[in-house]
Amino acid sequence: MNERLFVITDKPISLEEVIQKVMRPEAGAVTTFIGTVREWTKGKRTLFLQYEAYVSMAEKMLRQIGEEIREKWPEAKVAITHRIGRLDIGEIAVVIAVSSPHRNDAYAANRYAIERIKQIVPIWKKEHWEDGTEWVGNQLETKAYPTGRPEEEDLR
Amino acid sequence: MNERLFVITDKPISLEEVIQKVMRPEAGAVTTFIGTVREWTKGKRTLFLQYEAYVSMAEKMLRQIGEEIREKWPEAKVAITHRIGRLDIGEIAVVIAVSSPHRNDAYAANRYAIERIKQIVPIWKKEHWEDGTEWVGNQLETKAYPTGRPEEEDLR
Amino acid sequence: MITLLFFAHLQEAVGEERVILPHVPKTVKELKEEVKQRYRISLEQVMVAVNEEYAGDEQTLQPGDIVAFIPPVSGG
Amino acid sequence: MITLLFFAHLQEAVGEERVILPHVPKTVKELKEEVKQRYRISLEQVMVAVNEEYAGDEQTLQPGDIVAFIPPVSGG
Repeated sequence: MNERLFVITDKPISLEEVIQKVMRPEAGAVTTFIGTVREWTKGKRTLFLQYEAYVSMAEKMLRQIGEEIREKWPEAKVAITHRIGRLDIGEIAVVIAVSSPHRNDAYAANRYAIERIKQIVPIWKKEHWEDGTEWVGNQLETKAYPTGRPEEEDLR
Repeated sequence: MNERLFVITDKPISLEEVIQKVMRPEAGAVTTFIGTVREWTKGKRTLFLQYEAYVSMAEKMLRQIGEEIREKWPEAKVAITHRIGRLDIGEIAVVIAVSSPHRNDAYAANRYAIERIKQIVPIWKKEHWEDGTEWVGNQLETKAYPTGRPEEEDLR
Repeated sequence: MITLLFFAHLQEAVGEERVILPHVPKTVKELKEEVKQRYRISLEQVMVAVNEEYAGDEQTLQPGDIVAFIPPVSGG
Repeated sequence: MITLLFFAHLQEAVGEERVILPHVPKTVKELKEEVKQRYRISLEQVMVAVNEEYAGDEQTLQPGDIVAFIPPVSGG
């Protein structure tokens, strides 16, 4: 396998391509999560988004999430692609694909991946509203990290 | 909307097409479940599968699942396509796509859909092994339905 | 008259996909007894749908009903 | 010498994406104090990564380290 399972890209994401990376004859269950740019958030209208990443570290953190998943669900295979740059409404920001012989694992590992992305992967989103811009803060809001870093345990 | 959200088909399934049915500007989270034909099950090799359905009732039950989901997760939108006929290894048997403003709902509703399909939708799978064929029985194995029908509560 | 539908392994056991029954048994339960004896098949684990709705043993049958015998499903 | 990287709103506040610091503060904590004072920014909720690994306040710094200031992430 020399295809890259964990990718940060500034190009549009091909869903099919991400899914193909995890398809295997022994895995009958594939789950995907597709994060798209939402136009309306609590009645406020987004015009477009800009994503920025610390690319090398972000890919490293995605690989780490892959290793965490391998430990928890040894039979699951995961691929993640996250896009950066300017994204318009409806465009795909992230695709997570997980294959597994067991559908339980495919759902659980997929869910785990998105939660971990939102904790540890250095990617930032800037909202462009009709009346200004804003870097989106910690989605966990008041979450504090006493150790200075997010722990895997924070997820449980 | 005159597109059909709940479909039994004897043609190959287009994943993109099912996903497009649920994409909406207010829904930033889309989950999919893709069930494919698995070659190996507990060391035994499948050559191909044949799916048969009570088509009119199967589509009706899929619509019922859609209604159950609407009650439980009012903001979620779901589309399901299930294929019947002969399917070769790696081909897609079922696609469930759910969009929602909230990823929790998108995962939960998707999971609910596949579990309900395996309970109430009249579709049957015949395995073609190297050494014979077999109609696959109740995947819940010893599950009995005292009322003669599966209850929604059985899922919880 | 009612119509019976058989699927999957039941269809193979009965040898028919669709059977017309000239009379109308009172209940699903009565019909099941008749089908078991006529075709010498077990209906354990088999669900019944009347006009595309799952039905319990006590449901009464009407002329024109379409009754499907539904072995454990295995879609997905 | 160490290299500092700033992202998102911190990058806008500092006005630089990358800053070379000629000296090497002993710990992450010392470096954070220096950065807070120099750029008059808050580092509350900000994580630090040294050479692409998240690091606690007590981690010691070495010449050549690349230290990234990571505001709350919002990918996904």
